[in-house]
Parts: sequence; structure tokens; C-alpha cells
Amino acid sequence: MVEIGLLSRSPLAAVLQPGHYGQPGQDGLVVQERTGLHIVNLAARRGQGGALAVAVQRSWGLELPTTPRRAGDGRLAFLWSGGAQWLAIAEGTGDLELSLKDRLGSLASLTDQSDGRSVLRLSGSRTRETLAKGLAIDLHPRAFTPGDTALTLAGHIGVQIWQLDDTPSYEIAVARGYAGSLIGWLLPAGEEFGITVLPPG
Amino acid sequence: MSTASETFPREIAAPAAAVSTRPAQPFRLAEAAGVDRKNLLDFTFDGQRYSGHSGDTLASALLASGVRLVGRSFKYHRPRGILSAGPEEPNAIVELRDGARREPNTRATVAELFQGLTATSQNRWPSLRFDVMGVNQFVAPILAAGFYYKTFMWPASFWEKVYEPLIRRAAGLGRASGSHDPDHYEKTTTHCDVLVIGAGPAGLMAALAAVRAGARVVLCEEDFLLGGRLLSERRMIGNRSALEWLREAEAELRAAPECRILRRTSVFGVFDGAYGAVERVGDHLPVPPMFQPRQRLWRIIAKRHVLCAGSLERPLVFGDNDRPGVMLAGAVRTYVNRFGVAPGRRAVVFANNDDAARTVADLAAAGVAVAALVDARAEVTPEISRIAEAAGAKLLAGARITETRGRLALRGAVVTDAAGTRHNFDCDLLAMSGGWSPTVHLTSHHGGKPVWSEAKAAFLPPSHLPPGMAVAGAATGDPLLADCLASGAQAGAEAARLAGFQTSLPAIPETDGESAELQPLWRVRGGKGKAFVDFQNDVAASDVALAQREGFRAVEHLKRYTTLGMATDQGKTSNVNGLALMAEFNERTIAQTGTTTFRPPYTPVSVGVLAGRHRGHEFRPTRLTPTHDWATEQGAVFVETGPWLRAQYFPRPGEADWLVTATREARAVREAVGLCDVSTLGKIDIQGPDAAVLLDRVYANNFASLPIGRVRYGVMLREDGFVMDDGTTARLAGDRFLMTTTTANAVSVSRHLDFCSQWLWPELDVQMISVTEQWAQIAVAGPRSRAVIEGVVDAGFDISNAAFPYMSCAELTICGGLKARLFRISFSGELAYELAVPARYGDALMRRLMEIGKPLGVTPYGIEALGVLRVEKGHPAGNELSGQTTAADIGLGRMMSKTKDFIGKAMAQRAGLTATDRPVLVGIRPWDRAARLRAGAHFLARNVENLAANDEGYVTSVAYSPALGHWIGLGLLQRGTERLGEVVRAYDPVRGGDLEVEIVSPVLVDPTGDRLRG
Amino acid sequence: MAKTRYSIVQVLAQAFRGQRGWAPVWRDAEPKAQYDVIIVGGGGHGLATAWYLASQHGITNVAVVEKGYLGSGNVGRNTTIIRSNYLLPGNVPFYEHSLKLWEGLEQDINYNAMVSQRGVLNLCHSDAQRDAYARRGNAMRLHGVDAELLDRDAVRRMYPFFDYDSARFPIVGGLLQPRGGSVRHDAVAWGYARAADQRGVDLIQNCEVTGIRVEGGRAVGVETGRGFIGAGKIGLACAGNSSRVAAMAGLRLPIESHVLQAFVSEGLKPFFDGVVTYGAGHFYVSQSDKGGLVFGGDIDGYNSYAQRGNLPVVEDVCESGMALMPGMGRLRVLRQWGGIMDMSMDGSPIIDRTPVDGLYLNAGWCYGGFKATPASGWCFAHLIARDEPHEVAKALRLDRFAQGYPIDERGAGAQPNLH
Amino acid sequence: MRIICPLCGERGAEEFVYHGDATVRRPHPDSSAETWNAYVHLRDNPAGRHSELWYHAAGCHAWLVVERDVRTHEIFAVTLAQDVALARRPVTA
Ligand SMILES: Cc1cc2nc3c(=O)[nH]c(=O)nc-3n(C[C@H](O)[C@H](O)[C@H](O)COP(=O)(O)OP(=O)(O)OC[C@H]3O[C@@H](n4cnc5c(N)ncnc54)[C@H](O)[C@@H]3O)c2cc1C
Ligand SMILES: NC(=O)c1ccc[n+]([C@@H]2O[C@H](COP(=O)([O-])OP(=O)(O)OC[C@H]3O[C@@H](n4cnc5c(N)ncnc54)[C@H](O)[C@@H]3O)[C@@H](O)[C@H]2O)c1
Ligand SMILES: Cc1cc2nc3c(=O)[nH]c(=O)nc-3n(C[C@H](O)[C@H](O)[C@H](O)COP(=O)(O)O)c2cc1C
Ligand SMILES: [Zn+2]
Repeated sequence: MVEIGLLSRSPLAAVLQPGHYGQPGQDGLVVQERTGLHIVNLAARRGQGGALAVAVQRSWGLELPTTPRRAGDGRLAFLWSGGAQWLAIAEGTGDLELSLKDRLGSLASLTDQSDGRSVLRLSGSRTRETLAKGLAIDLHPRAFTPGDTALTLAGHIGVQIWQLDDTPSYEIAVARGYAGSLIGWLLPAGEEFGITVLPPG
Repeated sequence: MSTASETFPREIAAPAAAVSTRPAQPFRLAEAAGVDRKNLLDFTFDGQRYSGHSGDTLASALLASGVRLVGRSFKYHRPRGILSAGPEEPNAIVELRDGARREPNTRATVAELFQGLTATSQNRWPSLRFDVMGVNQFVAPILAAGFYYKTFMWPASFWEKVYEPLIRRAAGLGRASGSHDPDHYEKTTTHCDVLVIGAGPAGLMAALAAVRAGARVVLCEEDFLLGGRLLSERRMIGNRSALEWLREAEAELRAAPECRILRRTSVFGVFDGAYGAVERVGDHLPVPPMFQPRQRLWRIIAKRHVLCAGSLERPLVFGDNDRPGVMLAGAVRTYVNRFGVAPGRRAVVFANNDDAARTVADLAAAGVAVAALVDARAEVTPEISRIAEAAGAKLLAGARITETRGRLALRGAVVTDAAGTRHNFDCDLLAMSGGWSPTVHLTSHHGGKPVWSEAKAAFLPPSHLPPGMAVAGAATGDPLLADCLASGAQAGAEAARLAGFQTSLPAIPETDGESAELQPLWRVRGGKGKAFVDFQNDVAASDVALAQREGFRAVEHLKRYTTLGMATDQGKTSNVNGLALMAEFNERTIAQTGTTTFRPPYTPVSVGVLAGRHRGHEFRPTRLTPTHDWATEQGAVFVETGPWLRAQYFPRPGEADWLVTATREARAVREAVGLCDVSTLGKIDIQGPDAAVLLDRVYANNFASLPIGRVRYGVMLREDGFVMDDGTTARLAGDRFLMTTTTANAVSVSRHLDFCSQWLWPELDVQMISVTEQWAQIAVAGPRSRAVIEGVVDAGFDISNAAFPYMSCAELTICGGLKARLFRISFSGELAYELAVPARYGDALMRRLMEIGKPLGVTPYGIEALGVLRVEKGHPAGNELSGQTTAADIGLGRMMSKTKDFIGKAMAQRAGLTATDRPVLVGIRPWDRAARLRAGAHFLARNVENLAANDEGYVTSVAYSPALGHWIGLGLLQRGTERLGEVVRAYDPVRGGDLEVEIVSPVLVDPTGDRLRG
Repeated sequence: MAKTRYSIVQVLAQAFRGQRGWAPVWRDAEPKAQYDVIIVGGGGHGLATAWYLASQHGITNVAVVEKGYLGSGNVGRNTTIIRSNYLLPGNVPFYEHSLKLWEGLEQDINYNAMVSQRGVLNLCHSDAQRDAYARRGNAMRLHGVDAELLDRDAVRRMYPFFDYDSARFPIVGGLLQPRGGSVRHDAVAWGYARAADQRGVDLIQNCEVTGIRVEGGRAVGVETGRGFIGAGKIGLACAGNSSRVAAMAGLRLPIESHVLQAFVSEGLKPFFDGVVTYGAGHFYVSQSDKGGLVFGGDIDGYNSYAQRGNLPVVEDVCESGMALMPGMGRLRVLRQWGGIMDMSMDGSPIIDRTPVDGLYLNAGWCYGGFKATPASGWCFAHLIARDEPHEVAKALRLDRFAQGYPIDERGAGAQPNLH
Repeated sequence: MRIICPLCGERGAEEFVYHGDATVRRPHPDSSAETWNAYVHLRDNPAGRHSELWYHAAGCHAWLVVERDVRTHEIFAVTLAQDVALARRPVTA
């Protein structure tokens, strides 16, 4: 990231403090705010979906998912986010938008969303039960597996969730302005299982 | 899979001797399958102390303590006792708990006992035993069904002042607490392959079959114990007691990884694609456990559903059949066998079926004297005779109960036998059974009509079941235990198979023999006293007859006219009897008569659980701007605008009210420079070769001609020709635009654009995404705004008026390399900019701008001042964009292109939208400059009457203008543009106002726009 | 024809005779071959129309043809609110006329429908909403209708148990119409039916209209489950089924059918005196004479003839209820049901002739036609009898959509589910 | 009601926004006032199978054409509106 004279501020700065919450001695849910993510929306230009997939394959060796899936890993992943639309998510420095632009040219319209979304990582043995209190989709391992993603509602809040591994752990993205409300739902929902909030990372 | 609700396992208790100094439980028996005699609990009813055991319901504990009288009926205030042992209870409804936790109309028969429970009887005054309204019993001849429709009409004014208040006071049941509910609720969703509703023998078998196939199963049981009727009966399954079988079945299900057992969970409704269920997580405890809700709503989404809801016993309809001590025969067995309670000392059993003989046997086994078995059928089986004989009960076949005695408790009954001879029995318990009605409620929530079976004398599930549903057990109308086990197993296996699993039918264990033979008896004729059909609503057989006589012969008319089936039990015990009587009076069959509609909820469900956490501040999520924390530090007062909280104004110490503050803020913008977070405006990134084409079709004005680096104000219409939204759109590149929308319409405009690009013109190559949240956008407005902006833009960017004139936009960097977007647009009419940075920097940017602006007199302003500034400039906003105005109405008519097609163009030509008498946008100022204007006042000419015919429009927005030193406003006035200078009235009777106002141009400050271009 | 006049004297007299002397409230009429007027739909509007045809215009050779039992439609499933607190000039005089008729209803039809003017209060939650209510209240006053704008404290005095301190959308005030209130819904149907029957109107139940016979551009009768019935004029008052019936005469209407749910709680001792609508969500509530809280919210939002609603709206309504009145948490929903609404394109009704001669339309009542029952019947009878619109219903014409004179109280546009 | 979004999979109707009849077609700009009025206002409103537009607002933002029986709420088919629209009108170059 460029060295600039302004400090960034998380929408959760005032509402998500590291520590333990709810049922003492239990850790059913572990919550961590993700920082340093670059998120770029990529929407295929008309009729260019195939070419775009080829370009992605050629540039990063990743298969651009055509169903609600995520391809890639923590360093760079393409997350399906609608018809002919993906979120490229990368960690670290470097200008993701620029590098996408370089390699994908005019096959897709690119839009920076790094600040548009807040992302939380959720894990812990009771994550599914906690999420079920807000998300109406089926997160049972028979129905939703690592790599799967869904755009849906958490209560009245729009979210996108994707599963990272079988632990299970997930990441959940929410429009930045609603991040506080999402926490306002998540923490009470997880209280009965015990919650650990980790420092952002 | 185990859930939170199962953290309080309750074993089926072995009987144990109770030793305590607590109030005695004189009716407690030695043996009980379902209560823990070691665990004593205290409770009160109407202030009196009693004791019971864990595993008791309030009803069973009251009976154990010898309490008979528990309530008063709705209309006649008749003394009532406990009728049933389940959710069908019409009589024993009480106020449970007190204070803010008071729960009116709680059925004592399903309220689980807990330490310290308090309950109060209701609908009586001053006390349950001496209820003044009990006099209604004696004027009952007047208070027949529907009497109120025929009277209370004279004098007319008396209805609301006298009669209705009296009726209202007399009506109603329990009292609402009036306080906010201190507990909380939550909602959750679960998916499964097979949902099994009811955990009686059928449901358990169904669940076992499905679980063994590997299906994900959810098993819901309303009761706090699994087992259904097995808990109430002394039965054998596969050479052992049914309770042992139950324990094994339960253990197997608990151990199954994909079986979720939800006890205390009533499935209350079958909706499209989802079942609704409520789990009473904490209702059996004094207060819900820490971190747990009181109740939890389950939305259950299952591939297949097996309904094993069992059946409900019907009362018999005979004179004075409502005395405390008259009870359903099956309930008597439940109290005896499950709860270890004798509901009386000396019983008479009255039935029309074989099943009731069990009651005789079980009572006898428990040591309760059975004076008589009155069987309405002329002939009974030898088996029944044997049971009666063994119990020492006099068997009266072909007989009826024609009279009962006792006021606050039953004291005796008169039986008239087939020969007409009267037999008088002393008894304090009358167990009655009119047969069983399958619990088909959920089968007809999708509109299917249950089908009457003459053979079974019962309504059976409709042929059109809700999709995916199967029915098993007694709910099918085949109640024999062996059949229940078999149909449960069969339905469970089939459900799993249809959900995609390989299944095999589990072995069906043998059971002891039984019979469910029955001969309908819908009413006892010739008896004395009122023969109640609907106990709670006091609907007697005579009311059904009256309804018939008056022409209310359709079942639905019967229901609505007499209120039969409309009480808290929804007719669970009364509907079939009622319509059977109507059928008889109409001389039609029950099948022809039909039944009323079953509707959710199956049992009453708290409003709280249906709301879950969404109440108070959590009613709806709150959307916060990137500078929210900063604004909070500044002491901002926030206001709800849709989901957003926006800073309304930033009061300073000593400022008397919002008006003083907003005035200061607005003045600062006009005179120096102000900062306002405008991030909430919708921002849509529109890209692609056809981006301009799309814009041209959605906006009334032209966008293809907009040069790169420029911004244009646009107005869009709905297809019906009225204005939908407005905003500025910037061209960032040949194929890239950034559209802004009003805060209120951001979501609907996005949806509209998607509609246009996907549905109307799918061939367009255009991509859109909301970037509202990506960018923090701060308006920097006022004559000194350029100096502030200069303080942040990185070197090399020229913001001089020449290089960056009004309506320019640019992508640039600020503060040493931060990518940003700068727009020279103005809502305030001043020299102004909007500066956008990635949202995470919004907070810091605001602080930086404040710092830089300090020497320039920078002032943060909220949306009050924003409103002032825009009214001064005559910009239409939400109040003018009411969805009822055309572009021409608000002065934007000229923007409608004549050369292209756009949404709304055709319909905007309609006569009504182009009529010359439509109110159009004007400015107003009070004739008396000191006067205050108010939005919502209507325009009337000066010397006309205050009549609608003279209504010429209304005031849309007002503001106190610091620039002008008086109030100003905008309004819509007929022929307004022709009337500048005219004085009209702003008539505001609801606020006591009637002001003279002068019609002026809507643009009151800087009409030439010099400041904005400077 | 049953001619018993209802009064306290009658009721007492009957009490002594064991209630045995009451005659049927209406005859079970067999359809005749021909009527002067056939009204299709035995709901509130159809029955009121028949009564006013008979009582105001002396037209008694009338049949009301109903596919189910009388009152089986929305008149029997609505939340009973009556009011005339409308905004637009096309609506206010009409609904005010209705309210006036309600005020004299019992005497007119000799049936106690329990018209109860306990006040209707619409809450507002922002300054802009308050000003919009001021606009509406002022419009009402100009029409001579009662309206009062209340501030938060005044609301609090009336309803101390609302959420004033922790609400997501705080209560700013409200618009009160003291003359608004509620009426016992079923009794309205029964009362009009009984009154019309006594004047000789035939009420024909369980008789579905399956076709409209049009000869030479003129409607001449209806095909029904019980055969053809001829008519000089035919008035359609089929509420949620308007489109289906109009289609029998080849008409397409500016209407979609949607489901609206309603709810009743278990009976409670009186504590909620008036009618209140919540302004920051979808919720309104009153307490019936019987003690149940009768409440509802928004339509489910999609075309439906299923007469039942779904869980998301149940939840939405209860969320709003709890947001307004957090004490509701421990009260229970006893029953929940649905009715089919004829949602019009501007949210306002239609009382007009149709392009087919002799065929008259009364439709588009959306969720607000119960309060309109008397005026709807009055004006529809007037239209049918005289072939010209009644003064207060002039704006409710069918061509207003084509001509661009929508009566769009909400400004939602031609999108029925948004009204 | 459960709607199977062709992109996202099966979801509750609460994730969607309803728009009404999908059989009406936006007329050519020069069409008669009558045609425009019919498009904007008049509906068949059948009691039976209904072809209608839904928007997956809380999901992928796709407009969908849903074939549904409005008497039973049974859903027969869900198609991307864009595909339906493209199929019925060939892309103009
Ligand atoms: C849940 C709910 C709450 C409401 N709340 C209110 C409220 O608080 N205040 C208010 O003012 N309004 C309310 N309404 C609206 C109001 O109920 C209706 O607008 C009004 O009742 C419609 O007029 P009606 O009484 O004539 O309709 P209905 O009673 O529906 O009468 C129409 C009749 O036509 C019959 N019919 C239809 N097709 C045929 C055919 N082919 N042949 C023969 N007969 C046919 C139907 O069976 C029906 O009986 C509510 C509606 C609902 C559903
Ligand atoms: N001989 C007779 O005449 C006769 C008549 C009726 C029943 N029975 C006996 O009753 C038993 C019937 O077995 P079964 O399994 O069909 O029924 P059941 O009555 O034993 O069990 C039904 C269970 O479903 C539960 N339930 C009902 N509705 C529910 C809902 N909406 N949500 C959650 N739970 C709900 C009930 O609480 C109950 O536990 C057999 O033992 C049978 O012999 C006999
Ligand atoms: C104002 C009003 C009050 C009602 N009160 C009750 C009630 O107290 N108990 C009840 O069971 N149903 C009540 N209902 C609902 C009716 O039982 C019924 O569900 C409704 O009229 C719709 O008819 P349907 O369910 O037969 O389709 C009430 C209905 C209305 C309109
Ligand atoms: Zn989708």
C-alpha cells in the first residue's frame, strides 16, 4: 500500500474488541476481522466470459468459477459473485486493480471494492449453529463445502460467505456501512457457545 | 447432533417416596412414569402455596394438590376445571408469572412446573371462587349467540359510551403486562432431508427409519418428553413395556449424528417451502438461562415431512358437562400414568368407544374407585365387561349421563339407562370420551380440506397434502399402536427414499392387543343444563341450534356467528362436535357439512419469538457512514434516513435548539466553508461500451454527449412518466460513468438499472455495480472551499476555476498518493466540491480537512443545514420527488429530451401529466417576514373559503434562511410560474396556522449561479 | 321474508321463549330466470349495493350471486378499520361519505355492526413524515374531515406502552382521526344481507359465476354453477377476483391479485383503545370487542389467489409489532389468515361503467375497501340505477390510467405491490 | 416460497423482489397511447400459471422469469430474464 498521510479506520474499530464473550470457558466461535485485503469486482464484458476465463487461467493458473465457488487461495482468489461477475481478493501490497487491468485488458469491467466490504473470518466448532441464526442457507457439510460461496442475507443484512476449510472456517463479507450491525447480530448469536474475538489480521 | 435445548436431559423417573414439609399433594400416586419424585418444586396459584415435582405440568401439580377449580369461562363465567392434559385445553388457562413476564392465557396443561412458578386465574373478579360476573350464567337465556347484533342500538350514542365499554370489560381473558418484555428471542433456520413432527410411537418409528437410512432428520416434539401417548398408557411393545422401548428408541436417535431432536418445539405452520416451529427454550425455568433466549423460532426447510401429530380426544356433549372434575378420559390416564396423579377419588367413566375401558382399568390400578362405566353403545364387548367387573365398576350399556351435580367441583352424575331409569352416582371425577380426532391441522394449511370418514367417525387428512408431506400414526385415523408403529416406519422410510436415500423398512415390534371401536354420539338429548360444545367460548348445543334456526348454517357461518372454535384452543376439542350437531340440525351428513379452515398457528405462538431479535435498536440494521465515529466525537445529533444514521446537526454548547445550530452551520457554508459527509448518496459504477446508451435510455436528458471529465445533472422517470430520481452523473472515461442517486432511492435505482440492462435491453454491453460503500464522500462547500481542497490535493493537480470549472470531475491523488475522486458539484449553490476517498480513509480525511480548514473557519454541517442550503437554491429533493410529480412540475420539464426514447417518455405525454392546472414548483416567503413556515400547509387564495375546492397545492419544504434572514419554502402551486409576486395563504389548521405567503422564484439565493461558478 | 325487527324488547322476549322464535336472517333464494340487476359477489360491497339499490332507488328485482357463503371473501377477513384520513381529492370525499354512512348504519339497517369510533392514529417517525401527515391532515380539514396532528408527548399519553426510549425509529408524533375506528366485519355483511333480503333481494349462495353472456356488445346475464341467469344490468363486486370475472367479458383490468395476511392474538382484557399504524415498518393494530389484538402489515408482495400467506411476512409483521410495542412479546398469535386483494395500479379503487354495455365494475379496493363498504354500495347502486357516477366517486373512473389521472396516495407508481 | 435461482441455487422468496407479469413487452416508442397504457397498466392476472419477474436482490442481482401457479404457489421453472429476453429478440448489431 502506498505510504500516505491518512490513517485508515475500520468500521468495526468501535464495536469489535479482542477478547472473550459469552459462555465462559467455551470457544464455539472465533471471530477475526480481516485487514489488508484487496478486493476488485470483475464483470465480464458482453460475450467475453470465455476469453476472460482463459486470461485468468493463463495469468494465474486459476479456473474462473462459473458456479458459486471460489478458486485460488489466501494470496489471490477469484470468488464468484453473480452472473459473469467475480470478486478478486488478494492479500498484501501491490495494486490488484492495476495488475488485473494489465492482464485482463478490456475483457472485464473492474471496480475496486476493497473498502466497500468488511470481511470477517469465522471459525470454531459452533460456527454453523451461530450462522444458522442469521443465514437461511444450508451450511451442512453435505450441502456446503470448502470453496463454496453464497450471496445471501444474514437477518436483514446482505452478505457474501465462503467456506475456507473443514474446521469449519468461513469468511463473510458485508457492505462496510452494515459491518457494525452484522457484529451486533453475530455476537449475541454466538454468546451461548462462547466467542473469542481475535485482533484484526 | 445435539442442540442447546438438550442440555437438560430428563430421564424417565423411577418413582420415589416424597419426604418434605411442603404442602401435601393428597392426590399424588405412588407411581409415575414421567415425574421425578425426588425433585420437589414450590409454586403458587392465586397466591396459595403448593408443591409439585419436576416433570409435572402446572395442571398435574394442581390436581395432585387437590385443586379443581382453575378458571372461569369467557361469557358466562362458569366455574371450570382441567379438561385435558395437552395443548387442546380450553378451560385451565391462567396468567403465568408476574410483572413484565406475565403471560396471559397460558394453558396449565402444557406449562411445565418450575421452582417458584406463580400462576393466577383470570377472567374473574374479585376471586375465582366468588366471581361477580358469574351472574351471567343466570341471564344466559339473553346472552345467546349473536344477541349483541340485535340490540344496543338505541340510543345510537350509547353504543360507544355505555354498551361497548361494558362488553369490552366483560370480554377478554388474561391481562397483558403492559411492560416491555424483558426476555429475548431468536430465530434460526435448519435444513434436513426428513422432518418428523411429533415423537409418539409413529414419529419415533419414522425418525428411526429415516435416520437409519442416513438421512438428516429433524424430530420436533411439542412436549418436553418424547413418547406421545406412550407416556400416558400402560402398553407393551415387543415383550417389554412401551416405556422401555421408548427409552431405547430415544437413545438410538440421540446417538445418531444426523438427527436433531427438538423437544418443547411445536411445529405451528406449514408455509410454502418452510415449516415454522417454536422451541420453548427457557419457559420451563424461572428465567431463561444465561445467553439463551426465552424461545427460538425454527424455520425448517426439509425435503420431506412426516406428520405424526397423533389425535385429540373429543368430549361428549351433555347437560352441565363443564363442571370442574369432568375430564377427557385419555387425559385421566395421562394424569394417572404419566404424572402419578389421581384426578379424583371416585370416578364415573362415560364413553362411546372401546378405548375408554382403559381408563377404567388404569384408574382401578391406581386405586381410584370407579363407580360406573357408562357406555353409550347398546352392546359392549366381553372384554369391556371384564374390565368393568375387575374394577368394581357398574357397567351401564346404552346409557347416557343426563345430569351432573356440584358447583365449584363435580359431586355427582345422573345416568339414564336405555330403559330410561335414572342412576345417581356420587363422584368427583367424570372421565368422558367421544372418540378421537386425528390431529390433521397441519395437513390443511395449504388449503386442502380434511375428508370425513363415516367409518372412523373422524376427519382424515385431505388427499391434497402440502407438497412433500406424508402422514402417519393416529393422525391418519388408524390409531392402534401396532398400526402407528407400522405406518410411522413406512412413512419414515419412504420419506428418506424420496429424499434420495436407500432404505429398508425397520422391523415392526409386536404390541399388546387393543380395539378402537366406536359408535358416534354427538349429543345427549333430553338432559338438563347447558350442554357445552366449545367450553372456552361458552358455545352450547342450543347455540348451534339457534344459529341453524337463524340461517347461519354453513360451518363458517356457524363459527362466526357463535364463535365456536375461535377460542385460544381453536376448537381442538369442539369443532367436530359442533359441526356434527349442525349437520344433524340441517339434516345433512357431516361430510356435506364440512369443516372450518385450519390456519396457523397450530398452537398459539408468542409475537416475541416471531420477531426474534428484531426489536428496539435491532429492529432493522443500522448503516453507518465512514465518518460516523468522528461525528459522534463531535457531539453530532443523528437522524434516521432509511437504514442510515446521518449527522443531522452538530450542536455547540449554548445553542438552544437545532434551529440555532443549523442556522449557524448553513451560514458558515455561505460565508466560509463547511464539511458534510455525503457518502450515503447512491453511487453506481457504470462501465462498458454501451454505458452511455443505457444512461440515455434511463435518464430523460442526454448523457451520450457528456464529455469525459464532466458531470451532468440528470433526472429519471418511471415508466408511468412521473419522476423517479435525480442526481449527478460523472463521465470518468469514454466507457465509464459514475452515477449518483438520492440516498432514499439508491437501492431501487440500482435494481431499475439492472432491470433495464437485463430485461429491457439485454443486448447492451454494460456492467454496473454499487460503489456507495467503497467511497467516503465529503462535500466541501463555501467560498473558501477551494483553499481547503488545495490543502489536500497532491502537487500537479490544478484546481483553479479555469482548469477545474463547475461540473468537472477528476481522478487524482491526495494527501501524498491516496487515490481519490474530486467532483465540482454543488447542492448548496456555493463554490463546492465533493471529495471521495476509499471509505477507510473517510474518517481521517474528515479530520484532515477540519484541520486544514480551521484557519478558514471550517464548520461541519449536518443534513438540516444541507436542507436549508438546497431550499435556498430551489433544488428539488425528497419532498418534491414524492412520486406524484412530473419533471415539469418541479421545473425540469425542459430536460426531457425530444430526440430520443427514454423510460417514461410516452406516458409522460398523457393528458393528466401535461395538464396546465398541475401544481408546479414555486418558492415562497412569509408576508410577515418574522413568521415561521411549515411544510404540509396547503395553498389557498386569500379571500376564499377553506374548502377543498379551493385547494391549490401545498408547501413541500421549508427552511430558515440565514442568507435572507427569514423563513422560506418550496411548494407546488397550481399555475405557480404565472403567479410570482402573488400572495396566497399557507393554510395549516392541524398546527393552527394560516399564513400569508408570497410566491417567488424557487431559487432565492444567487439565482444567476455566480457563486457556484466562482 | 323475515320481518322481525331487532330490539332489546325482542331479545328479552326471545330469551323467555328459549330463543326459539327467531326466523332465518335471510331466505335461501333459488335463482330466478331474470333480474333487473345481478350483483356478482356477496361481499360487503355487493350486499351494500343491493341494499342501496333497494332502499335508495327502489330497485328490488335484484340478485346477489355469491360463489361461497355470504361474507366469505374479504369482508369476512379484514382487520375492520374504518377511516377517511386520505390525502388526495379523488379519495377524501368518497371515504368521508362512507364514514358518514357508517355513523348511521345501525339505524339504517337495524343491525348492530358495532361501529366503534375509537380513533385511528398513524404514527410518524421523522420530520419529513410528520410534514407529510400535516399535508394530509390539512387536506382532510379542507374536506371537512376531522384530523389532529399529535406530538410525541401526546402519543405517549395515549399509548404509554409503546417503545419511546430504545426504538430504532423513534416516534415523532402522529396523525389522529378521532372519528376513525373499527366495525364488526361479519356483522356488516350479515346486516346488509338481512336488510336487502327484507326488501326482496335474492341472496344466492354457493353459486359461482363462470361466464358473462354478452350479446351485441351488451351484457345480458351470467352463467353460473346453477345455470344461466338473465339480467338487465350486471354489477361486478368481486374484490380479489375482479380480474377473473371481468375476463369473462373480455376485459383486462389495471389490477393484480395479491394476498394480505391478518392476525389475531388470544383474548385479552381491554388495554388498547384505538387503532394505531406504525410508520417505520408494516404494522397496524387494534383490539376487538372480544379482546383479541387484531393486527396486520404489508401484503406478501406477489400475485396470489391462494388466500394464505407466508412466514417472512408473519415475521415482518411481528418484528414491527415488537418494535412498536415490546410488551407484545408475551402475547400470542392465535390465528393468521389471508385474503385476496385486488391491488390496483395506483392503489385506489374503481367504480365505473365498462366498455361492455350493462356491465358495471366495482374493484381495485386493495387493502382498504372495508371502510368503503357503505359508500361503495351507495355509489355503485347510484351508478347502476342512473348510469352516471355519483358525485363523490367521480374520480374513481376506469380511464384515469390511460388519461394520466392516477389517484396514487403513496406516489409508488404503477406497481401494485408497492401500494 | 422457495425460488431456485439459476445462478445461486434455492433460496427463500424473502431474498427476492417481485415485479409482476413477465408477459407484457415494452412497446416501441412510437406505439399508440393505448398500447402504452396496456403495457404499463393492464394485466391478465390469471388464477393459475403465471409468468412473472423476480429480482434476486439479496443474491446475484439477476432478474428472473418465474413460472408459478398463483393458486398453489408451486413453481415450475425459473429462468434468467436476460436469457428469456435475448431469446425472444435477436441481438441487433
Ligand atoms: C387481511 C385483510 C385486512 C384488511 N383490512 C382492512 C381494513 O382494516 N380496512 C379496510 O378498509 N379494508 C381492509 N381490507 C380490505 C377489505 O376487506 C376489502 O377491500 C373489501 O372487503 C372488499 O370488498 P368486499 O367486501 O365486497 O369483498 P369480498 O368480501 O371479498 O366480496 C367479494 C365476493 O365476491 C365473490 N366472488 C368472487 N368471484 C365470484 C364469482 N365468480 N361468482 C360469484 N361470486 C364471486 C367472493 O366469493 C366474495 O365473497 C382488508 C383485507 C384483507 C384481506
Ligand atoms: N385406541 C384408540 O382409540 C387410540 C386413539 C388415539 C390414539 N391412540 C394411541 O395414541 C398413540 C398414537 O401414536 P402417534 O405416534 O400417532 O401419536 P401420539 O399422540 O402418541 O404422538 C403425537 C405426538 O405429536 C406431538 N405433536 C402433535 N402436534 C405437534 C406439532 N404440531 N408439533 C410438534 N409436536 C406435535 C404431540 O405432542 C405428541 O407427542 C398410539 O399409542 C395409539 O395407540 C389410541
Ligand atoms: C377482525 C377479526 C377478528 C378475528 N378474531 C378471531 C378470533 O378471536 N378467534 C379466531 O379463531 N379467529 C378470529 N378471526 C379469524 C377468523 O377465524 C378467520 O380466520 C378469518 O375470518 C378468515 O377466514 P378463514 O380462516 O376461514 O379463511 C378473526 C378475524 C377477523 C377478521
Ligand atoms: Zn441469484
